[in-house]
Amino acid sequence: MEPILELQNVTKSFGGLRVTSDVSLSVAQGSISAIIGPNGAGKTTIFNQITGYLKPDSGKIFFCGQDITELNTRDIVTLGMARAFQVTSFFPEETVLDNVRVACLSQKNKTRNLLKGVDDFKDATDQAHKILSSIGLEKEADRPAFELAHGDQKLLDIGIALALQPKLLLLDEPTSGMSPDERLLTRNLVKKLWKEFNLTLIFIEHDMDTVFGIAQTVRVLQMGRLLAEGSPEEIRNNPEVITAYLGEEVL
Amino acid sequence: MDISFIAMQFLSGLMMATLLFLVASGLTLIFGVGNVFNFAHGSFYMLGAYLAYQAVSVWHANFWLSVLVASVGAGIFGMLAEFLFLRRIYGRAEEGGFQILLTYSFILVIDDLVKLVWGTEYKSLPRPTGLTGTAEIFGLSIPSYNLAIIGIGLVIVVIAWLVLSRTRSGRIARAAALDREMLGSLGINVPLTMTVVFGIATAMGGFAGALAAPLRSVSPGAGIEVIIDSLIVVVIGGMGNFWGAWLGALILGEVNSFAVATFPEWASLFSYLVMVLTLIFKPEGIFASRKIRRI
Amino acid sequence: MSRSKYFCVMALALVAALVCSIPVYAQEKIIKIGALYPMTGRAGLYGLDSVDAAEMAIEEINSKGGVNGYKLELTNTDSKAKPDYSVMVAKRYITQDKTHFLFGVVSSAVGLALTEVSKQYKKIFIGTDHASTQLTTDKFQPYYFRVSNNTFQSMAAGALYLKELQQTKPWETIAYIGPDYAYGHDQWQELKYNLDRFGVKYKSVGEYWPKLFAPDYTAFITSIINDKPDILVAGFWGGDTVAFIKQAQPYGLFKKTLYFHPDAGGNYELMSAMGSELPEGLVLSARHHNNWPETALNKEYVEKFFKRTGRYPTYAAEGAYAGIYAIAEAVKKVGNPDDTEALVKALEGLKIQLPEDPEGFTSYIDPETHQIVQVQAIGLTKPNDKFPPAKMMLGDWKIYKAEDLLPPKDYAERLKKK
Amino acid sequence: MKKSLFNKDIIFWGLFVVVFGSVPFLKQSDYHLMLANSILIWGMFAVAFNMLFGVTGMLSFGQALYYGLGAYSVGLVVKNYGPSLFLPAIGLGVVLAVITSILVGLLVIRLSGVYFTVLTLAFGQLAWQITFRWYHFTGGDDGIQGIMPSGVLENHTVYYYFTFVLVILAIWFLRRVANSPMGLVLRCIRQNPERVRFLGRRVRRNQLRIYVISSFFAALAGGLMTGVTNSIHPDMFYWTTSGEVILMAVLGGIGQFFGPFIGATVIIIIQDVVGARTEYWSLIIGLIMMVMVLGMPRGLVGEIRGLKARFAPGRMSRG
Repeated sequence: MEPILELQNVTKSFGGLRVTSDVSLSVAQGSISAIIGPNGAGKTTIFNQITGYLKPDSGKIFFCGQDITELNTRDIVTLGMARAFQVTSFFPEETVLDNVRVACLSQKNKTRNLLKGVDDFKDATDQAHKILSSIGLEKEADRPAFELAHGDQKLLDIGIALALQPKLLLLDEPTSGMSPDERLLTRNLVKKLWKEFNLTLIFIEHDMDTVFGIAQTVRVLQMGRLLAEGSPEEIRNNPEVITAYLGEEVL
Repeated sequence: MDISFIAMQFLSGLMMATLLFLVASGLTLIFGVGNVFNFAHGSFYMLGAYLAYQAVSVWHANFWLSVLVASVGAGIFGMLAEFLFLRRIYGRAEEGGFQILLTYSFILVIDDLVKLVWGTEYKSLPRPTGLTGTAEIFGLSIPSYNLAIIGIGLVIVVIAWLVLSRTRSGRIARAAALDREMLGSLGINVPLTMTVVFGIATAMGGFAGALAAPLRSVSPGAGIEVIIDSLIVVVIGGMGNFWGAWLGALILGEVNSFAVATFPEWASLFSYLVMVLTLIFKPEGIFASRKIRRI
Repeated sequence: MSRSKYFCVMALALVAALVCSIPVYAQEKIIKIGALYPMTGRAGLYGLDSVDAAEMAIEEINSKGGVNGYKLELTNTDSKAKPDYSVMVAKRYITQDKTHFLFGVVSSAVGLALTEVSKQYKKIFIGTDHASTQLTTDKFQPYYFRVSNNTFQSMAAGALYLKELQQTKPWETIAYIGPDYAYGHDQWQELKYNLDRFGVKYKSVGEYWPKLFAPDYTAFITSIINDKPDILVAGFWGGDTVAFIKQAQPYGLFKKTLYFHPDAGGNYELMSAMGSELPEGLVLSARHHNNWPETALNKEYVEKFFKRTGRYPTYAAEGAYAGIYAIAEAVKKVGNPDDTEALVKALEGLKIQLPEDPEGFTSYIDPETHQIVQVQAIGLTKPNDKFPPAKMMLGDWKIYKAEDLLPPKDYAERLKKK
Repeated sequence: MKKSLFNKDIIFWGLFVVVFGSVPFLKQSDYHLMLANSILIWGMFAVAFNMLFGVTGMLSFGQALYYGLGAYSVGLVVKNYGPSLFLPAIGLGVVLAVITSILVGLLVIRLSGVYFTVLTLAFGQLAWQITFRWYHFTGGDDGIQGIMPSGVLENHTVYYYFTFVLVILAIWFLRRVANSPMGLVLRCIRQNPERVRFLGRRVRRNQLRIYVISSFFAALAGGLMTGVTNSIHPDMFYWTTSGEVILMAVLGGIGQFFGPFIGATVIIIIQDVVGARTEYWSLIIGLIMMVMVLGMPRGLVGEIRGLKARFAPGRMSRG
């Protein structure tokens, strides 16, 4: 199968510091994979480059066969890529429904409309409700988003990304800051969404239960380099990874 | 245009630049360090001029002592304004907008308070003794007070450079310019730093006002003319950048001075022309300082 | 409600209460005068002086029993020197408060705006201080009267002065510096016009236009010195004059060049702001002087004003003082303040003895242009500490007869064509 | 939720039409008509301004540029070509404002936050200086007087109703914009511009759009105002004019669609009352502003709704 996303020798430095060092990888369509690595390994920086938020110093990025290295965020999103953030990112004063609905409207390219009310877009509203029920926030639809609990805000962030009907969804630490119970729920939810929306899904995660629980492929970053790549089983047994990262936690 | 006239106009421009810089440096300092845009900075300049007038004409103090009184007085008023009012809106959503509104209200209030205290007559000061005459350098006659101001301006630049590059406070100030939150994690008392920096900035405004008082006249509302010019200076130089303010003032002073000599009809438009050209080619100013948040 | 909220509401309520507790009008047989002087900003001093002098005149008249049983009453609203706001207030005066006269204004722009309102509502507008000549020439309308000299009269006197000077102390070159707006430009045009009219030969070597309220004139000064004019004519007003003279003096500008400032230069606020720093020998004039003429009326006026306010008046004050007396005289002639057309007739040609009239002259309002006709005196700065905090006052007076200063008949046409 | 929003709008529109519609019948004098007319025009200006500040989070300190442009278009056309062109001149002003706001917008929208504010202020001052300086064309500091609309509009009551209808249309239009998908995107831009970019929207493009829309109505306000005061002056371009409209918005409540209109009403009435009674108006306005910023950042309307929400069941929300 043709890869949906391909990175070729991507390199990025801040000042003298190499945050991404010659990273090449290829992500298969319909797969679910994880990126792990210690803090400061350059995981989020990779996401930022994939989504056009940062430009790599050298190297190329392909999405669905198209070179997107020089494109800006907006165009990349339009091509079918969406992202949720490590620090939850949403619209605090809007209702939960509107948070998702604005993404639905954007995806349908209806945001230039000046004179019709938001409520007049039935399809967008219906779709937003559908997504809310998929992520379990239907009950909260009319609350302003800032009132939600942290875990629900994380879900909302994912919901906004989903509403863009992406081919590729990037999740940056979907379970960070959650209690163990919430983590379990989220883990199951992510897996469910992956199937339900036919996504290709890449997530960054520190919680190893989540990583090894749902990822088909795991990639390990260390100091900007891609240290290892393989099935959860391979990674768990990779001696390099164990010394570099998993270390004491697993042993 | 002969060479001595060019030298003369250059010195005139330098003189104008120095006073502009003295006012603008305070404005840019508090913006650079504290991320506060103090729209009322000109009002502290005005307050400084009035305080100096009070000290010289009413209390019969020595001029230089009065300059000190004016700077300290304006600084104290500044710290009070920061401590009592501005502090309450830090971190609020749309902080920038509310900052401008709050400092705008300072302008309105200070203008009327000054009127209540000193009336509406124009106030001015005599030049300090010893500096009332004219100095001769290279065959040019320059008022000695003007030379003194140019000299003071240079001293301030050197002191500022030393403070910013060689002292701990300077490093704190520069660190704060990069990240206000980070300071807290370094164990620095951020609210206190903000109050002090605001005090220093407004004291610089008051200092400029006191120094300008023997050359100009003050009346209620004098702050507004000053703030607009300072604004042009910091926009040209790059907001929050100390050297930018210096360069901006220099450019503005000299451009104006030579515009007067060559195109007197249009001289008053040149400041704006320089500003618009800067904005078109370098919207962040010549010294794009700090990380400018571009959405 | 949280405490801070409660505090805020209280503060707002307090302000509201304070504001509403100040009374506006008492009810009686009253001549209502609606004034629009600026009380804030750079021209605030003139507004304050004008209101004080107008109220002084009103008290004088009312204490003698008023006019035909009517008491005078003045309401002033801060015009903020904003024409659009002033138009609103003027309409309130006329349609809501039923004032009989519009009164005042310092800014020419406000004057121009109000004369339109006056024309529209057929209410008399007494102009006391704004300088623009237009109001009595090309923008003339029958309900407008001006009770102080305009810039044309100052400049005509100035041109005559320069003509005489040429005979005693020959001069050739002249330069001009004035604020870069209508007032500054009008003065220069009018001076050149009058110099030509009186057949004065001159060569203009420079024109300089600093911004109004510019803080720094250094570059202008060095440039003027380079031009080496014999005469420097200045068209500033207020604080700008102070700043310019202060900055120019140490450059030695006044040693080589005669400083000549015939419209607003001789105003008292310059002397009071500069004290002993004001150089000697500058040629200045204004529309009223505290030490000229030495008539009993002028002395009494200046002293009364000083007693009342603790400061000596600027010329703006005398304009307002004259305006109130003009109104009182006109109402006395007509018998009531309501018959506007009769009041217009009464004001036309009205003669009033004013503090600024020298012995043997009485100011009068020209029936054709509605411009008051007055003497203009130009003087030199000389040491004189009788009017503290001033240390210098004007002296060595040259007096110019009122009739010589009026614009010729075709002048209004000329302006209109332009 | 939807229903209550609708109700609130109905209350506003009902009051609005009844109060302002009846002014010509209840007025005691021409002055009242003029006051009501200025409230309408400034109210529209403030609501349009708030689409920038309150909705999109862009504090422009230079909307006076467009207000003045609208006014001077009318003033200069009427002065040079006669009052019969009063209405086309308003149209001209609005078109010029759109063109200018696109050009200026492209320059200033490159920056955000305080930088944006300062740049807009700088451009406003530039326009003021040019108007002030270019006296041959603009009349300089003397301004232009005697600008009267022609025909039926010469009648004050007719002109009042003309403005009334235009203001209703303008506010209705802006209300639609606020409730439209674009309005939602604009609110999102204020709260989280980064995320909007990750929704595949162009942030600056949308900011430019609302900047142009807001400037359009600022120019309309300026043009209409000439018919009320009959005179114009460079001060219409001065930063204090921008400051006034900001104050109106903040006083009424920047988080409320109709708040700025209420703010304009209150400010104009305060100015009228305070101005008539004391020369210390700037102190009073300054104190009011200080109190609003420190204690009631949500504005009068926002605070009242906040209080109501506290005592009423259900939750309050912003917007």
